[in-house]
Amino acid sequence: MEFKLEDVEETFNGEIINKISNNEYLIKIQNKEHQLQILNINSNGMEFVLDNKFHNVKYVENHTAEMRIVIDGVSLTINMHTKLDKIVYKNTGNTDTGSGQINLRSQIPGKVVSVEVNEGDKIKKGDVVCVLESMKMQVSVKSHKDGEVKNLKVKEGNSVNKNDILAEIE
Amino acid sequence: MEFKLEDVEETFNGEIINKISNNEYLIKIQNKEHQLQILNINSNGMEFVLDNKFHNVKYVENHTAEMRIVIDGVSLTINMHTKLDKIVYKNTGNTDTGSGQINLRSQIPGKVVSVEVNEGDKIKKGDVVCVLESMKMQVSVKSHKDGEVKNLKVKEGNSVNKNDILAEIE
Amino acid sequence: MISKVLIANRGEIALRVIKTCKALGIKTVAVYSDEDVHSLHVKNATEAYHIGEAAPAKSYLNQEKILEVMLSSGADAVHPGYGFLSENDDFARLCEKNKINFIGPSADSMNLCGDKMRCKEAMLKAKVPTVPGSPGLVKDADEAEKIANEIGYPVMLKSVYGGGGRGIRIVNTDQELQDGYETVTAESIAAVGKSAIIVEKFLEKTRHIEYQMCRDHHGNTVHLFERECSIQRRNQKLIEQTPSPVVDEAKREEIGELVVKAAEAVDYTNLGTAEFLRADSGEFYFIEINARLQVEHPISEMVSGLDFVKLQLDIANGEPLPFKQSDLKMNGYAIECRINAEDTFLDFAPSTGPVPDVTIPSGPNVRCDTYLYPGCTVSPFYDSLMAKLVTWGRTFDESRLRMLNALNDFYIQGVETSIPLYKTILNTEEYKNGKLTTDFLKRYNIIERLEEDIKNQRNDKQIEAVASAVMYSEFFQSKIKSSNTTNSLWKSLMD
Amino acid sequence: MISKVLIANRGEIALRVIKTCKALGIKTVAVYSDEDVHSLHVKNATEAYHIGEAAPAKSYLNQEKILEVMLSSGADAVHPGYGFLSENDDFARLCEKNKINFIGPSADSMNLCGDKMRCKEAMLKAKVPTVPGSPGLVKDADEAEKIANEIGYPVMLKSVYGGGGRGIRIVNTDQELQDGYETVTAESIAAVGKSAIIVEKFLEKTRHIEYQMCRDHHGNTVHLFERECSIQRRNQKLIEQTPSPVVDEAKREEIGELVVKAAEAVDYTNLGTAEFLRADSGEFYFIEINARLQVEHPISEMVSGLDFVKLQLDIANGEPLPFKQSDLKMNGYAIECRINAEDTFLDFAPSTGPVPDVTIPSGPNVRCDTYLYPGCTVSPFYDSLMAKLVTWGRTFDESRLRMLNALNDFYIQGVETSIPLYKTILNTEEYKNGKLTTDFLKRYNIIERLEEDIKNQRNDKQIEAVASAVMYSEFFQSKIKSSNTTNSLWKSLMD
Repeated sequence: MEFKLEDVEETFNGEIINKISNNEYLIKIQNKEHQLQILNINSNGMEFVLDNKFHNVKYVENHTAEMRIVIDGVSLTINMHTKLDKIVYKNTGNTDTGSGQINLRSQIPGKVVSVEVNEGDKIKKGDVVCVLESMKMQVSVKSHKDGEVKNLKVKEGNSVNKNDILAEIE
Repeated sequence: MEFKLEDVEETFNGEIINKISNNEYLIKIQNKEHQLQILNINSNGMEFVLDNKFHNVKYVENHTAEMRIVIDGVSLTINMHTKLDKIVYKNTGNTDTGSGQINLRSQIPGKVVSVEVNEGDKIKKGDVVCVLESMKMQVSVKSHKDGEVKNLKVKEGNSVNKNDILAEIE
Repeated sequence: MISKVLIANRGEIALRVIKTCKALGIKTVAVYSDEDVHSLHVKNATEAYHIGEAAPAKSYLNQEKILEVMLSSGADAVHPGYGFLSENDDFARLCEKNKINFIGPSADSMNLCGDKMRCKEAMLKAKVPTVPGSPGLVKDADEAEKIANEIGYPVMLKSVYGGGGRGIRIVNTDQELQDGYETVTAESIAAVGKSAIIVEKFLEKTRHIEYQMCRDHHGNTVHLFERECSIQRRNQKLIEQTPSPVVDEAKREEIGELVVKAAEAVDYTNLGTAEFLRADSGEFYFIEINARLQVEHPISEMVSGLDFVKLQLDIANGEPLPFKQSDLKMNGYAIECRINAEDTFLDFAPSTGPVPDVTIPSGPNVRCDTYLYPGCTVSPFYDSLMAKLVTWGRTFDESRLRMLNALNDFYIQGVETSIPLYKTILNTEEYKNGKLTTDFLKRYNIIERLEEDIKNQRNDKQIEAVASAVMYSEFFQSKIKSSNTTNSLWKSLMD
Repeated sequence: MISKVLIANRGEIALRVIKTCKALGIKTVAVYSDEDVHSLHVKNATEAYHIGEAAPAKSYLNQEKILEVMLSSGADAVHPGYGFLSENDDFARLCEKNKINFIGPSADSMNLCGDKMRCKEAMLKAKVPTVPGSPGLVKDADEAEKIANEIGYPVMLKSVYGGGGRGIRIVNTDQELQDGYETVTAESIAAVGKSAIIVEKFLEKTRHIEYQMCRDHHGNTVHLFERECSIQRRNQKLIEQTPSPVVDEAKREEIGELVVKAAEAVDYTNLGTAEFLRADSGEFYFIEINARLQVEHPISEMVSGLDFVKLQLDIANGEPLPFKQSDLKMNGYAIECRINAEDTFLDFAPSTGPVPDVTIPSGPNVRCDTYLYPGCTVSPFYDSLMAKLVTWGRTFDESRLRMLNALNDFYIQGVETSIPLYKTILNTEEYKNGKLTTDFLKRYNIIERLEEDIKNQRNDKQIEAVASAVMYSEFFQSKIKSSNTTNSLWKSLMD
């Protein structure tokens, strides 16, 4: 199977060569063989010894072709694709960001202290849409693009969660 | 319901008077009312606040009429009996100890270092039956009664667990 | 003699106070909001009382409710911790009126310390140097602008009711001053319901160095050495250490004498902190007194060998200090990292939510004061400090290496933390060489260097990451597929 | 310079060594038996190698296998911990031959220390007083009996290869001596495959007081103060403290000078311990040298501010000691409780098995060195020490109260522990007043008093216990009944 790692250009080839015992495996990564012993495994994470070194991995989030892990305290994203998955993957991915997108989302949880725009207002990228308070700090949420405020989803006093849509800017 | 506590003569009367909210109860013990709030509960234990004091209880072992608990680090045994259970309880209990019993059990886990008796030997209470080694210490297991060694279950080199039967003494 | 202390606080500081009280055989009373019913301070106190809703104004700031619990629980003293009511002189006065021993300074002294203007006046009288600025409150933005032009930009606008990085702005031009004046006013009103602003010269390349003050009811005053708290973000401390790399024995004594004068000038009792700004030229300027136990008190405990909460209780009991200044010697080096729930890359925005798993570092000369436990929740209602990680060493480098090691061992699942940032900072040559300034992060491009470090860490884990993915797909992806096809009986049952 | 240390040990001491190595940037190599694959030392070391079966002889005592791992892993030093191979001079010699830096004394010095007879001779020559007894080995029980009658009963029979309470018996009559001689021989052979016995006067109402020795390769020798380890069971230490209540500054110096002589007499290098018996009359008699890091080293670390593992590494690297005797000052009071997996009421029989849950105490001036974690197992193959709980205080009572508090916070599910015993001991007037003797438990009827304490604790929890039972039967007994009757579909599916 092929893997792509966050921040790394190279594509990695990884596979199991054989199962040595109940919890020991011989695996091959980029043509080099490694011995892997599983100490604990469940769908949340694994403790394992790779070539006599202990590692701890947490599987944080999994989608079909992408997984976020925290390995020995370092978090990174792995794209997994067998050859078949490859094309599918290229055309999906995370489309919910960037200036092509209409939704303005909150990147933090908090309470809405004030709303600075009205529906129908024409605003520019960087204009303050509303102000949130969280942990006693006030944070301005600014528009990610130029456009018109379409669907204003919050008003003063509301609580919002991380990733909640605050407004649509078209 | 009535309860008997280890080391305590008195019998306690305990019951739920009413459920105040989802996790709050009014209970009555020996004619005195107490407020009890459950923070967490499952079959292994409970965290609760009783009259504004936090307590942690682990349910260690449960039989129909007897439970062992560890409450705030103090372990004790409670005998629970509704009036109906009462007679049943009195006639059961832990019958597997005392000199009326034929089984000689190991009170510790360990390795059998030597066996000092043979089947058919007549021995007295306190005679060494075998020697166990555990955590680098040697411990002699002595007969709990006078009698004849009937069924010798261990030999040198065996491993035994706590409560394993070592021999029958009749 | 104090026999039962109500702790009008939550989180790690409530736990910290409980620890010492327990060790001394003093009963403790915890108070908690709806949000905190599962918190450790509820579990560890002798008694715990519910005092209201999650929002601080409805619980931890509700003086009447807290007084009610004090009276009904029979507490004879109150420890305010830091934040919340700790520097509210109305609350201190309410306790005094009800004959509850408030563990801290008197209401009058607290009122004086809290009024930055009158406090500054008292210091000038006592010949403790302060930062150039407005002689008192300014009445509006225009007066502020006039003074700014007299002392020269940059200047700092500061609400006398602010604190902890709120109600404070640095401005460089008349226009920025006018805007900033509004913001500072708004933040101060949001925090405490009132605002009053002073103007001060803003000194560049400064260090924040503070001294622990200690004074009993018999007029005995000592200082318990300095703490350097220059590593900050948005005027909030991140990393503290003692001794400061720029304070030698002579300087310690020189400024220490000013600190004793400062405590006497405001008739301070119990433990408090005198904060100074140290200009790059080496001069120290008094800024303000924090009339409470500080977040960063553990590093001073480590080098002095004193238990500060015990000391607070002893002083509150009217006992005279059991030592003179000459009895006190600094022993070794200590560092504290404030482990915050925040996203460094999102301009330190708060990160909240459940923490399913946590591993708390431990070991020789490692101390971690925290409210975290596996299964706890980081609440958006309170501040972002989850843990204080403190290490001690015979040398500075020993304490620094221990800290790095402890940071590596610290695992907090579910929220973003400042741990990676601290690892980067502690590894910089600038930090190692004690080149500290309050704008350390910006001055040395720390965020960019953190990004680089994270990239390198990821590079070092390539093989391990691929191995993890290989095993995951072996164990779970194949199993999910097979369960989808073969376990149709179960599937239909569960639908 | 040492860059990679193999730790030829397990449990808390392996973790202890790893902590310091990590903080110093030194790589570590763990070794583990079948039984220890899930142990923390495997997880925390840089590398970990399997070395054999659970039985120590097949793994942690297998010198050839450990040497093989040292060579293949590229370790340049070995830390033996305590127990296992730590005082085996053959192993030290094997390391020397293979140019592996053995962190401890030379094989020759270790051999001399381990031979109680030759060691005693060396001490007599150096004018370090020893306990009256046989001038050397006795050849049989009859010779032992002859000497016993010369010096007077009670006498102690001691195998020179024993240690840690094994291979040692106190006898009061000729008959007991004859029986004891057999037992000691058997235990010594069981433990190390050989036996050789000496006879010593047994002194009553004695204290066990030991001194930390420290000597570099340049002949610089200091002592790092004393530890009082009188609270014992079966000649094994339970609670240690420093300073000793009967050692003042003058005595510390007087005996300290003997300790320096003792270290020089056996050409000792690195850290070691000189053990003394203190008679009720106040005289000190040298007993033996422990040629390793002791279990109880943390209390000395706390009052000296030194990291002993770092000190061991520095000495092994050939560095001269960075201090003179006069630079060293004792700071405060420290206590250690050895948390054993044992049943006090079953004559301290081992208690082993899974530990599903554990809460490790923490807080200011509390240190806990342990291999425990929730879900671990206490193995019957190794010794019963699960954790070392250590507290520090500015006064003895501060450290004692902290210890009581920490003992209360320590929860270990699944095995019996010595924690309740220690709570009883620390609360006795005898302990508070420093009336310590090696027969403390018997002399003051501690086990009976523990029983009484437990009864009282149960009495204090009556209402809570009944409340727990009420809620249990509400939640689970009724639910079990209802599930039996209503969930018959599920029941039949699961049968």
